[in-house]
Amino acid sequence: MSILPTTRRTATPTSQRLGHRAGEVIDRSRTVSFTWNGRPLSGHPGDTIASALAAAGERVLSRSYKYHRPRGLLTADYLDPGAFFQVGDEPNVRGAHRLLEAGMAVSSQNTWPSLRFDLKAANGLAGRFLATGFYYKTFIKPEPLWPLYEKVLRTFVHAGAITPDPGAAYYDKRHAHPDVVVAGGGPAGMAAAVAAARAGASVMLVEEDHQLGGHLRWGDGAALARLRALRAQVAAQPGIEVLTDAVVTGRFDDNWIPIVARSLPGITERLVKARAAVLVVAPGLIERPYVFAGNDLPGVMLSTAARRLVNLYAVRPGSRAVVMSANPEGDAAVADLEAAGVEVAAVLDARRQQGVARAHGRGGLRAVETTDGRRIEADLLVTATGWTAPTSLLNQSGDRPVYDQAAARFVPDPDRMPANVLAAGGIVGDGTVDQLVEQADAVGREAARRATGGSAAGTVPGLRPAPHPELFAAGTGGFVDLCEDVSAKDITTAVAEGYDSVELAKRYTTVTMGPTQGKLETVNAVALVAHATGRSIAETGTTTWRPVYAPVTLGALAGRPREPVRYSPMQPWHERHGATPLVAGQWIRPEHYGDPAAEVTAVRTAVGIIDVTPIGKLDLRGPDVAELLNLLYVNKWSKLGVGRVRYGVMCADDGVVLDDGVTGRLGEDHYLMSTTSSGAATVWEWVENWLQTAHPEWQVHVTPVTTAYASINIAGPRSRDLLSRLTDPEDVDLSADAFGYMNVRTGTVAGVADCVLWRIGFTGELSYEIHVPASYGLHAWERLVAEGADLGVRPFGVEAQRILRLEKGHAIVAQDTDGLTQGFSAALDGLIKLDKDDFVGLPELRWQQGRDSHPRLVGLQPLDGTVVPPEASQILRTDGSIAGRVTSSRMSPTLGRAIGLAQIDPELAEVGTRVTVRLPDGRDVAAEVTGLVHVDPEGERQRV
Amino acid sequence: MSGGNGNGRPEKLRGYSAWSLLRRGLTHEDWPRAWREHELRSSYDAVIIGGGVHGLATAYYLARDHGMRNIAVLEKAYVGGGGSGRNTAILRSNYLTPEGVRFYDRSVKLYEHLAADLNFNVMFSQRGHLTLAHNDASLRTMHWRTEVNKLQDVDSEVIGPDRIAELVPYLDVSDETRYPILGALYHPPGGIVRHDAVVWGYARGADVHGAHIHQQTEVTGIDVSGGRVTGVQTNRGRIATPVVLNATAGWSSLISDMAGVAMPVQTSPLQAAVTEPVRPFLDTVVVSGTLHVYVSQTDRGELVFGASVDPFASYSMRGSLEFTEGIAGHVLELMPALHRMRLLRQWSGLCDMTPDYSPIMGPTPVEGFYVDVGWGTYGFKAGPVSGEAMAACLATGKPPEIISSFGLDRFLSGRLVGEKGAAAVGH
Amino acid sequence: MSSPLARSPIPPGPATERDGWEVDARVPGGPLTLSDETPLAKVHVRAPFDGASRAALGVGFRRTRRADLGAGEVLVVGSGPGEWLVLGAPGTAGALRAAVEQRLAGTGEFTSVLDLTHGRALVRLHGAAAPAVLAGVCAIDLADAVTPDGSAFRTSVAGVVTDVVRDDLGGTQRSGAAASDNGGVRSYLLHCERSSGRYLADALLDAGRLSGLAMTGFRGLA
Amino acid sequence: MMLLPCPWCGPRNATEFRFGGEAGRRPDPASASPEEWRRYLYFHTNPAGWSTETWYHGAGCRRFLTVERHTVTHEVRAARDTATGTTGEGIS
Repeated sequence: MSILPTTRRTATPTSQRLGHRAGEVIDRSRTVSFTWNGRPLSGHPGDTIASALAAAGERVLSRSYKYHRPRGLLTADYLDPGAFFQVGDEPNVRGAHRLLEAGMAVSSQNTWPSLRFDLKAANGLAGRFLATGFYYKTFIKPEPLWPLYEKVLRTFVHAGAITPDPGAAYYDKRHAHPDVVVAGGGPAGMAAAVAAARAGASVMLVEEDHQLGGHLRWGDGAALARLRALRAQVAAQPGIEVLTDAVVTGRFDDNWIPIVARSLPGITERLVKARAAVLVVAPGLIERPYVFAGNDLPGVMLSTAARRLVNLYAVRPGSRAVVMSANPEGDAAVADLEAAGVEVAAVLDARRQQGVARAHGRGGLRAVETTDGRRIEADLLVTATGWTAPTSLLNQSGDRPVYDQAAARFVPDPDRMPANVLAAGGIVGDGTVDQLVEQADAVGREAARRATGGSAAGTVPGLRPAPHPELFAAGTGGFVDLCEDVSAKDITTAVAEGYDSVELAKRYTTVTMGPTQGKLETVNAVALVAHATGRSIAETGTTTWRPVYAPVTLGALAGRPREPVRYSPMQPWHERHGATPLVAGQWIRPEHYGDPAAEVTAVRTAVGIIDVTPIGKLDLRGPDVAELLNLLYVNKWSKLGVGRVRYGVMCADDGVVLDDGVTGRLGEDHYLMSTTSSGAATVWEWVENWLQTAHPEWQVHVTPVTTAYASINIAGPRSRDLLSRLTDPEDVDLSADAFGYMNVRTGTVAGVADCVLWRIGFTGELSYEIHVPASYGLHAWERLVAEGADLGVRPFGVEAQRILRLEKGHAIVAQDTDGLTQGFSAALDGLIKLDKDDFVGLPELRWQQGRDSHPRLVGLQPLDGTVVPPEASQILRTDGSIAGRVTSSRMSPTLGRAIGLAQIDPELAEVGTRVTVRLPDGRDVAAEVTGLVHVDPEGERQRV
Repeated sequence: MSGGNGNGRPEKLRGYSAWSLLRRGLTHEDWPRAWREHELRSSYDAVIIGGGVHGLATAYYLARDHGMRNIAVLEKAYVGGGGSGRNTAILRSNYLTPEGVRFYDRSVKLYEHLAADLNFNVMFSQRGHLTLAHNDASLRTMHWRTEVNKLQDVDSEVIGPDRIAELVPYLDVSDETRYPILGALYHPPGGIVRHDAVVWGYARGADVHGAHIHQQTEVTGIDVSGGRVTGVQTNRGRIATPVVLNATAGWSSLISDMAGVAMPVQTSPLQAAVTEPVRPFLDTVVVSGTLHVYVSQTDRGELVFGASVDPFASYSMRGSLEFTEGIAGHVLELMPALHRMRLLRQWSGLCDMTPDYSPIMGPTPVEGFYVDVGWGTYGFKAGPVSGEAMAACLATGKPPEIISSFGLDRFLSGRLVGEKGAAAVGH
Repeated sequence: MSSPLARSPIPPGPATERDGWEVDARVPGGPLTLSDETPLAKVHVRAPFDGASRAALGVGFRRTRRADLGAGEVLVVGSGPGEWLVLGAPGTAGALRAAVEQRLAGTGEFTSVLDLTHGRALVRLHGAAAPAVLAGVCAIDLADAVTPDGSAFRTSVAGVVTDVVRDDLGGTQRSGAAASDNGGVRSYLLHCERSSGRYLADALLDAGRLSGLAMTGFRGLA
Repeated sequence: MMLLPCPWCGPRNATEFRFGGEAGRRPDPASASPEEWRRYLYFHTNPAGWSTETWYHGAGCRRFLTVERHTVTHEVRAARDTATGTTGEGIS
């Protein structure tokens, strides 16, 4: 018998392809070549990988997780735990679902050195000791050996492999807003979709398999006729979008329904995100395996698997079969097998207490032992012992399935389903195809009514589950979970050890935690726990079904990369001039143009220009702006004159520093506020929050204009010279008397009207910050560069600016402060006006000042000026405890020595105090506390 | 006092070993129950609400080290069914503040010997923990944490892209990415543990020392009289007790409300997900705060993902699509080759977030009512040390020094703990 | 001094100058196109959402209308509660702003009128397949029943907060493009902060890659 | 993802909004005791049930909304503009 597996001595398998079948889905006119573990094989278009292998006579398709037992086809569909393959660089491919493609390199997973001779199968011998809880009870001592044990354990991982090369793939996403999503394209799903669409609803019909039809596809002539009729109705009905090879992977709040669609041209996978008014769940039923000794042998399969192989793929699943049947579908399998030329050696009718006790064989089925003690030689054992309703999508909608003992399955509880979710077809109950279609038709009409009519929920006809014997396990052992190699004995052992609820037993044994997600295993596991505890199945209950309904690739979930990024109008210039990019939130900014120290020197000695476009800018208009500023800033704003700018700091109501910036008064009721770059969005929302929720009576309009302006800071002793070349003194008089420090003007710069010019000094030099209507930003920048050539103008980046501001002792919010730094710890003593009636943060700042125990922000200079203590270096007390940290530090090109800022406890904060700084390399250096300002403490340079 | 110190193994906790496994394998003899079922007594010396790692560890140390054996742990569902069974099982001690570092370092030390201590292999895999920095600010925080860690003798260092690529070859460390990897905080003692095993090990240990574990026992009220606790009401009847510990997560403010004690917490779900297994390729735990993601690969080959808590108050554990979309997008930003891996399952646990990203531990204004709550997203890491500290607190009535910064009173006195600086995604 | 040239954040293909702007020189056309309309004048109005100013502008939040407010034909967009965006021909921003201010002056309401021409990027996604492309990056239902021609809404498009205006163009004007039932070809104006403009255009082009979306020249309002 | 019924924009995905926490009242800064102030800052009711909250529709109308939402089911039974009280009626 050539197809009996699978020692190394086995003869080459021979073709098991049958003659033409009425419902076959393969195209015999063409062949598709592929390789199986390096060996060339072929199949037909329409074959799945597994059907092509089965047709080629391959029966052992993989090795199991723990014991490396040989496994073959069990369900012959997406769930089949025996048919997980590596295809090229793709792991865990569902071989009984994935269509065969030319050139596929298919290999079995986790076999060493080969599928047929697997050394790790020796684990099987140790199976008695590898029982449940094994890992928890061993390798405990000696402790130092555990890491070595762990390394060995990891080599046993049963799975495919990925490679570091991403390869080519295209994933995308699409939003959809159908009135009705129908999950499942069997007879009920098709009928529901047609009925809903006829009633005027837009419908998305989603089927996991490659064609619509469900179980009709592998049915008899009458079923096939019905299939053709239903497909024709779907095709003829406008308003239905059909997605095959697609799966509804979950149901989230307010019917937010992700659907993964494959087999679309040019797209690896697409995630359709549907916001549906109504979800109709119509997945049919899943055939449930039977647990008995030897139930995992290749050659043991479900009746639906045998019928799929015979009727869809024209593959003979064996040569001599035993069938255990408890239902009409099992009986139909007998007929199909006989029609396919399989010798049916015995039919065990479970309705008459006949059944399988054990399966025997090594590497494949050889004989079946019946409950009445017979031993029947066979290479195929087909079981039809019951059904599981895949209620996952309903559970995600809030439903809790209830156990129907007479039907031997959990069924949905219609009373717990939300109004926007309905169930149709086999998941609800049983019936003839006519009855299923009739119920689904009514569900479809009701779905449309709820989706488009908006009236209160109407009634939906039910379907009664048919009586079915309770068949879960023969009591002879066997595997309850083939993915995880969990045996029936493992479950009873877990219960005996006290892991006696389904959830605990699941976690202890890992039953249902494998890639089939418990769809095949959960009910059997529940039944085994119930049996072991002496409770009923209804009392035992089922585990929680969590999303996802079917495994989804990370690629499909991610879609195309979409990470927003912002650019200044001068970005093309920066790129052309060799700027090193710095990612700052959404912005890409120049960090420097090659030599930050030289850029600093240019600013101190000549003139530099920096692109500060990302600085947040809010246009504030209205009669109550001053009130708003008084509330949000810790300092006073009522007396700011037109044409003046002022620095301000905002705190939150817990007193923690939130943001800072300057605000200028451009007109009587018109202000321009600046914020930090990173705080732009936060501060805008903060301002709106106070305006809308606390003071809706104030008349203030806030408009974000951050990127309406290109912002350029022109800094250095020659900045006035440079700017004067681009302005007209009749329009903007730059002279010190006319345009003093902390003033603002509007006017024309480089021919661009409506510019805003601030004379401020973050760098400590004479400087102007010009805000140019953004479309002219590049023009203005290029003019500054051209006009300033003889003045030594030099663009500078963020790094030079950091050094310049540090030389001036300007703190950066969120660098020199942190998430708990209150105002008086940010050297704002002179700014905070506790005598104001109110401002955000006032009470906490008053109390902070009263306690007087807070850390202080100070200047710091190492005694050895050549040593720059890196930022985050800790300041230590003599007892080694932490007294503070360096928050900013750099080598100052201007002073030629190291400088810094530090947060430090108050007892060490006095200027002149010597402190110890621990460097990252472990050395300690002495440093002295200084004032904040390291260069030009009097500020003379910026007031010229 | 019975039992012994943290490293001593009590006589009764033997039983699991390769030899006993072999023997029972040959004889087919069943193992004894890991913990027993008991009648609910009408009074206990102390009642611990919450059968997660915190409650069970507290019971274990209370019974073992403080001789309090007439105690009960009440669990409304099954042990480890809350946050203890829903977290991503990452352990580390590379916190920001000295008090945080000291506390979590004690926890890691206890974890290192927990398997031997409990005679239950919790599979602590100290494979190293990488926190990636994608910008200056996070790199600066990594340096800050490193310096504080080193002063507490906790192994941490900031490493550059080349070292990172050696540790995790699948990471894209080029500067072509949207979020370039500038460096990472590397913490070799960090790793992952089998979370359920920790819960079961403590349950078994607490049981051996006499504590009663009552599953399916839900607290419905707390009796307070004259400013002190007198008992708890449950779905199985009233229990008189002078000492109650709220060791719940997700429902901590509701339980405290029963005693009339307000909690500064907001409850939000934390979501996690797991993929199908692939052969091992990721040896370290990888965290990116900027991208709100953390990843590790279990010994079973699955990738376990987590993110930050959902950005609003909720008691829903239904999970969301945007979580898996976000996780997948960010993981592929970091490791583009993973796009073919399939997400298998997602779940949520409830987290009680406090204003300063630090827990609330110790006594409350109601005498005899203690809390060990507000654990945000980092409670599992602290299970052993919290159990040890809360056991001491319950036994003596006073919080031990190691948790003195974490008292409830700090929110009214304005002395918040400084972990907020580093904690956005702190796994 | 040369007169300054205004530039859009979206780099043009072949460039030419028009009304002081550097614009894409290609003749607009094609079945599915993206065009950079940033040079259009953009005037932003704030006023009470339900008062005299609204009456003066003739349209409320979520709707648009074409009108002449005194500075040529414009598209008035109800872009937010108490917010309007008025789009006009390139180079007319100053006049448009003055015209709007004048129109609102008599209302006695607290109003603000800002020229945001240089503060926003504006693109038009045009063609029968435009909704399918937009559905790849936008969660709003684009069906006629929900967002008919003349709708305006603000939402996240490819992660960027964007004002979306459905502004179908007449089917007879451009041959080759399929017309929808009301005679026009689907067309959306998308308007975001200027600094995000390049990203938004790239994201839309990427979303339309499989549909054949191509960049074309400046169209203007007509 | 849950939908929030914005009174201005209609139902929108919750990701368009920022959660602002339970709607609370700011004590008088002149007279509040430290305890009162910190209860306002840090202590909220955190119910498992109906909660009155503030949401900001940052990707839409940019209005602050007062929303009554169930923290277990995520059902919303009321939403209005915090400043104007608009509930959505009368908007065209």
